[in-house]
Amino acid sequence: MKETNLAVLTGSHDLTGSQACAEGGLSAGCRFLGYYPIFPSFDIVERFAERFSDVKGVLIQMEDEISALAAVLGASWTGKKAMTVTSGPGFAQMAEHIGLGVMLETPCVIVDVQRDGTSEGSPSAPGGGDIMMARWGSHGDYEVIALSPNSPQEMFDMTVKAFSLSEKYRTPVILITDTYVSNLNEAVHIPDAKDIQIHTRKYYKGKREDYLPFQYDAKDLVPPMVDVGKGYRFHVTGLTHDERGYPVMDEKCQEWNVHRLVQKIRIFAEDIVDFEEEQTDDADVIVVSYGAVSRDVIHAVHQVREEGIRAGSLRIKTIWPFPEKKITQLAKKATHLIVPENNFGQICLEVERCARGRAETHYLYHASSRIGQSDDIVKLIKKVMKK
Amino acid sequence: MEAIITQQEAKRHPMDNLLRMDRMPHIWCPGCGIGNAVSAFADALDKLEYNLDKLCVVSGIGCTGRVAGYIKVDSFHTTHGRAIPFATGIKLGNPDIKVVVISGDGDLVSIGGNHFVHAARRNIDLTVICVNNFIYAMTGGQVAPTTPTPAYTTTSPFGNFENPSNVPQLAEAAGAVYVARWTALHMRRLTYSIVDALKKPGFSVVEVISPCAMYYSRINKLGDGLDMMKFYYDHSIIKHGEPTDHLEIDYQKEIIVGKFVDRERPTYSESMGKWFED
Amino acid sequence: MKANPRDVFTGTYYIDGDVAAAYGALAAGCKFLGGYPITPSTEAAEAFARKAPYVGAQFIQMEDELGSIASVLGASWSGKKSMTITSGPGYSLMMENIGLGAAMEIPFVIINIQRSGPSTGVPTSTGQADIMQSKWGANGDYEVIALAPESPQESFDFAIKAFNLAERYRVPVMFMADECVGHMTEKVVIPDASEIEVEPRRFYQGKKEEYIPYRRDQDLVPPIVKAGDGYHLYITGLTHDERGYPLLDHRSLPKIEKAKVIHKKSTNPYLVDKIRKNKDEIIEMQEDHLEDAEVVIVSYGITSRVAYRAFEQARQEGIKVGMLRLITVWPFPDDRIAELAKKVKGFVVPEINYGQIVFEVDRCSHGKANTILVPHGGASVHKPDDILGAIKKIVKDNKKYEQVIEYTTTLEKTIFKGSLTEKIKK
Amino acid sequence: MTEMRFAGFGGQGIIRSGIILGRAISIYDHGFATMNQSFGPEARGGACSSQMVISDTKVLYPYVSRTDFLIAMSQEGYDKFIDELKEDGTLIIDSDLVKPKTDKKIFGIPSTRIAEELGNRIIANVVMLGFMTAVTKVVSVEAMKKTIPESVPQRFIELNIEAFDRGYHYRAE
Amino acid sequence: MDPIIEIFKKGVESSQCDQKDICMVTDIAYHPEVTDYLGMDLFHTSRGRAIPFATGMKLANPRLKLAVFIGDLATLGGNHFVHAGRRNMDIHVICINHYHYKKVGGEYAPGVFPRVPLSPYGSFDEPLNIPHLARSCGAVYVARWTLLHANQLSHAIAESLRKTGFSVVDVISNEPDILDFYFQHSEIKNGEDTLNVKIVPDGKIIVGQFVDRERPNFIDSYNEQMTKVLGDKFVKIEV
Amino acid sequence: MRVRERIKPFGSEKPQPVKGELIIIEDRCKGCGFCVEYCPNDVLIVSDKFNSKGYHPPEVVHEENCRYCGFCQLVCPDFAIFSIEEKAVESKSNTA
Repeated sequence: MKETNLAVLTGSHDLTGSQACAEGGLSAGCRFLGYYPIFPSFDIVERFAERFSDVKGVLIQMEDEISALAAVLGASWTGKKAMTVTSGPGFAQMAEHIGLGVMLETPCVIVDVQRDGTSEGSPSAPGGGDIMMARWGSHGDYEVIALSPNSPQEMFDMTVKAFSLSEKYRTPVILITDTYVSNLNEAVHIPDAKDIQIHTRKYYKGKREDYLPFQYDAKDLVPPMVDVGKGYRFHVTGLTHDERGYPVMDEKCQEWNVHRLVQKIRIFAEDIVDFEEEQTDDADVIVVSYGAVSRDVIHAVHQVREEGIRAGSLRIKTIWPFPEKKITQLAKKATHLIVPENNFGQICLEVERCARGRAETHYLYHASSRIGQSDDIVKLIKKVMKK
Repeated sequence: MEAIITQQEAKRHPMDNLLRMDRMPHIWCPGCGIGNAVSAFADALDKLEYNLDKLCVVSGIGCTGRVAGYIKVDSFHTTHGRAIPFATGIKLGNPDIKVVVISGDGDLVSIGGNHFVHAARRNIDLTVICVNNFIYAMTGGQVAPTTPTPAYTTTSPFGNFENPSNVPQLAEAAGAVYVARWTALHMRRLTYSIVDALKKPGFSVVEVISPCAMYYSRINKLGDGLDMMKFYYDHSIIKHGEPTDHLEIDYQKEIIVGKFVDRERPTYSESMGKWFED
Repeated sequence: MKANPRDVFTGTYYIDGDVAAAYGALAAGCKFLGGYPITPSTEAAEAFARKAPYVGAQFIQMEDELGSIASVLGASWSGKKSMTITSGPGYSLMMENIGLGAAMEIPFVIINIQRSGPSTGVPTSTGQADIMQSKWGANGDYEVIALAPESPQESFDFAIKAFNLAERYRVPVMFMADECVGHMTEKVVIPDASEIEVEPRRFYQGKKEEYIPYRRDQDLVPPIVKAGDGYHLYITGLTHDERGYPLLDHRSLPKIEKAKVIHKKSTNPYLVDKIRKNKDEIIEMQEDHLEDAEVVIVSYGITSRVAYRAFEQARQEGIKVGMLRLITVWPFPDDRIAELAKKVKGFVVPEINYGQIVFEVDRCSHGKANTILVPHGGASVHKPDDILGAIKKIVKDNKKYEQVIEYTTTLEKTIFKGSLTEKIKK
Repeated sequence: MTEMRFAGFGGQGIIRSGIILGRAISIYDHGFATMNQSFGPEARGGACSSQMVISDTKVLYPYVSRTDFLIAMSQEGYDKFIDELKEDGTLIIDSDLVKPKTDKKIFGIPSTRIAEELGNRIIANVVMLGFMTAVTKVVSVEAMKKTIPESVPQRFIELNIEAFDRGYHYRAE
Repeated sequence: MDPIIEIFKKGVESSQCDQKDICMVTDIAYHPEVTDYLGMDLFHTSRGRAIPFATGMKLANPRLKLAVFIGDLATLGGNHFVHAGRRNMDIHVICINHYHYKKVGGEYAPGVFPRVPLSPYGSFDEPLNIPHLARSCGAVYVARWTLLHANQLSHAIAESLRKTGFSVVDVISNEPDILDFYFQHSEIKNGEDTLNVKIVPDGKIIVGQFVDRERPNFIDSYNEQMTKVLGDKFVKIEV
Repeated sequence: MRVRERIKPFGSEKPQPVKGELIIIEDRCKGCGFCVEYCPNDVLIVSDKFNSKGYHPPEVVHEENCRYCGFCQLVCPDFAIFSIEEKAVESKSNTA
């Protein structure tokens, strides 16, 4: 129990988003960080490095991002909560192992501090181009959970939540943030250790001989887990497998396995999704946003409200699974949906789909960061309302 | 015939508690040497009397990658080339566990070459058994970094012209503490080498030269697995302590086997522990 | 420009889709293949390796997929048409460098013979689940062109088309075949070189001193030069301006100002605009009986051949069904779908995945028509009866759906004893 | 339209058989034949099958649903695909390796044994192809004889032709 | 201008290679002006992939001479290094080792000195012996110099550019204030066995030219093998 | 107990040659012939019969020559053959 007290720095602190993320990880019980340094994610690692000896955690700089995530998956099977931090190009390298994480149903957290642009882009500028990659980045069909914080406090809360979700659904959870939020310095309140809700993975409790690694629970489709080295002598594989974890190469097993992997998120999507609404009840135009941009949106909405335009804001906190029902519902009320993004249109496509033609979707894209540019949003709101 | 069956019931295969007999017969082709490597590994475990609950086997992709599925311990079949980093995670996550990586030459040296080098550099406490059959067999016989010149493969249809890798040399250069090489015929010596490697703290590498009767020997017209074994019998020379740069394998020439490196270096965990104490 | 007769192996063959794709690439003038073996794409690389020395092409088997894609990018800058061949897991590894290729605007082709996923999945059998990944797989924004062949003959034809598009628009072109097409063996006719139209590389024609690497022509595509010809190129994967210089000089500026500079100078918008604005020229599809159709089957790749049987049966039963086959999956024919949505009852989208293109169809239909997904996990293809069942469901249900409906296939019924979703929700 | 399936295990040349037959039909008999294959990860010994749709016009749907002919060279292949065979379909088996339990039309040949007699068990599939040509008549003998030399290594041509003949004339013996 | 670029320019000049044929491939962002300064093309690729990028360029246009500048070689691109060496691909690697990642704050990188002042724990990882790895994997030319040995370094670069094979120049470089440290702690030992040139915390930095040998390179062995097997039918890749 | 670990016979009763009995799991056999080739006492030959996969499994012809060296078990890549000490079987079957 001592360990927990050291891990959770209860109280109010002035932290950057990166530091808050590291504290969130520690509070959630993360004891393994495998990483490869990439700008701008190293602030998180630095904080971990300072704090890891307090909690006897393991910090390892691997040779590349591929191995960083592979090591994290390995560590997670030993029972440790594990995470990795990276940025765009590194995240692209992790693609293959996100698939492995999904297939082996390994809980882990990946923090992606987005940077601007394609490929190497502009390392120090905040960007938002990895949203769709988080969902579709690996080959094959799978579902992930992705969270998008917009402040250091949320960096803390959502890191804790990311661990809980990943342990609960046994899947990799991605925390998509950007340079803006991770560099932002704000007050962060860390609650008492006992007030932090931590979900720990469901452990197998039955007889050792009867253990089957992928025999799932009929209630939530999630199989209970065991740690390595506890004498279960199980086998797991990235190949399509049956409930024993043995590879079986046929259509039926593929359906049994992958359909469940997809559905274990989709069915519970409504429980997972989280969003924040502001003044949407009477709104004619609703700005749908996520992450750092949402801070400007609130600004813009307040501004146009003062001018008598009935605008509202929907801030998406869990990007994946996408809050489809909520958007459909809002589209019935509002006439216009505006989606400002730090990219060339990713989430706006989802919004357009969920609007089902009931509200017109406008997107506002930008070659670089649009943070601090609420004027554009105001302009667009006024423009669409004039029509 | 009937007598044999009753005896089978009376006594099970001696490796029954080490291998997943429910998955036999395995997928390897007739005359393939991977089974021999598994056999030697199982025998080594038997000799060491390890607590099998505390043992973990990690494999990558490829024919040899399937080994993890047949050994009845906690076993992981991961992605191509990434067995070593996955194993690194397990080892650092729980240092009590003995982690063994069994994979093929393509998996460990080609795509996983970087991880191989860096795990050796860090001296992570892993035992690596690299089954080298000179070819990518699972995908149908493509040229591997270990394919000798001028062997024919499906992607070197006019003869391989690339210089082959020398696994023991790479392991030594990168910092492995124990390096040995045997063929699939040297079963007893191989077993003892695996025993030594398992006992040794640090990054130990045992290379097993194994026949691929389906692709390598067929396309090069070298006969079946048995012919390859006979070739090993005639052409392997045991030279312990041979400098590793002499260990290149030429096409159908002698194969030097033996134990080449056995040295002491602090493992990653030891250095880390020491660093924290300082 | 016509193809070089030396590169074209004219004749009638009985070969599989993998080999046909390799022959197609050679016919298109591909001179460099950096590959790494992965089931089920190896046959293509092997076929290329067998023919390469005869046509002055180079095959190299790199140490991993990261290396092979990087070598392809380099070879393309040396002035050779280049490609790589891979499948799911290898494709995932290539992601970062596909982004680099897109950012540097390098013409190259990736042949992806899709298999069942995720992770290692079922290597020897089919899947169509990399379709979204081909568009969204790398970080940042970029656009690609993706083609989906349905037969070995098309494998050959589309490989040529893929190179032509890549050279025309300086983009990565994804040749998204699936294992079924890759391993299906059929008659393939390779025509005479004089009948094959090949797009030459858009080399810069002007004065050397005036060359600016990313100055665009009318169609937003910049001409290209070869490395080592004395242009003093500076080519980077960092966000760059027209000259190719990275926009890092503005480091000292405050964030917002910096963003404004990047916004003004960066060439990133062109990465998407050059495809989005030219999409009418790029998009190709095959339409069948759409004039009177009430229900439209939208399919691509092998699924379209499977769907054809359902189409035939439905027509026999008097249901007015039409077929829309996507030849270029990306860019997606938004407008055509939107147009169809106004007049049909619904779309049936069979895919060998759990829903990827179906969401695009649903998006483009703007709630005007219903959309049913006929999912399939992979390792095999749909049963035509399932597709027929979905068609009938649309005809029968006379109401608007609030979202994409997932059709419960017979396979799902047998394995989960009913619909998995409904079972859990109860 | 004729649908047929070869089933056996890896190493028996099941897929190679399909390619030879398809090639003979589509290049020398000017028909249309689509061959699809399915195989496990094992190069040898794993379940393996190739399916063939033969038609006079272009094949649209490339899979078999009910086979007219099932050529089974292993018990596993027989067990897996026997239900797929049409009521009046024909079953062709390697009589040493498959023990059928069905009342459908059966033709058996000990192809592996014949191949071993000829000196190489690898050509069991060619023996089977010869036998199949005689039984099914989906392809002309001339076309097959033109195709086989193109599909096997130079030094094995004569052996393969001999194997084909042994299979083709087996019924007469 | 970056001192290493100056030294490189000198090396290129003294190597008497045609400047136009040389291409720089890096995974480090250099200032764009270096292209005009050096009079050659520069490709800034993604992290760690400079060597395979150069491999592709070389194979598609064998006329080019590829000078590959890598910073964090020993990590991301280690595998490409090993395999390019094995193939003896005709590229010239200039491996610039800093004490820590220049761009990424205080993180330590293998292949460099342990006990990095900025890293919170320093490095208990043992650094990679790059010259030894290069020799083991088959490089034909291996030398190591610090930035202080500017003349030797430019000479080594010239030598390496003249070789037709995988050549490696290991450059130990850091901020100028530490040059004095190099002066005190380096020792020139030409021809030293690469096994002994590992950088250890309290030992000397051994510099010098360690390997200079001949091995057939990839393109030559390819041409040779194909000509042997195919004879007249073989078509060489066109420049 | 392994052969080499046995108590040295000096001074004790006359050493009895150890005898083994071979057990072949025929359906696992893939006919590679390693056991037949490398049996030091030529106990095995390749049989004529087919197993279910169409391979010829080995057959014991000189059972009396088996010395329980265990090499056939070690060299078999398919875990299809193993030997037991004859005595052990008897005692086991007695107790069972």
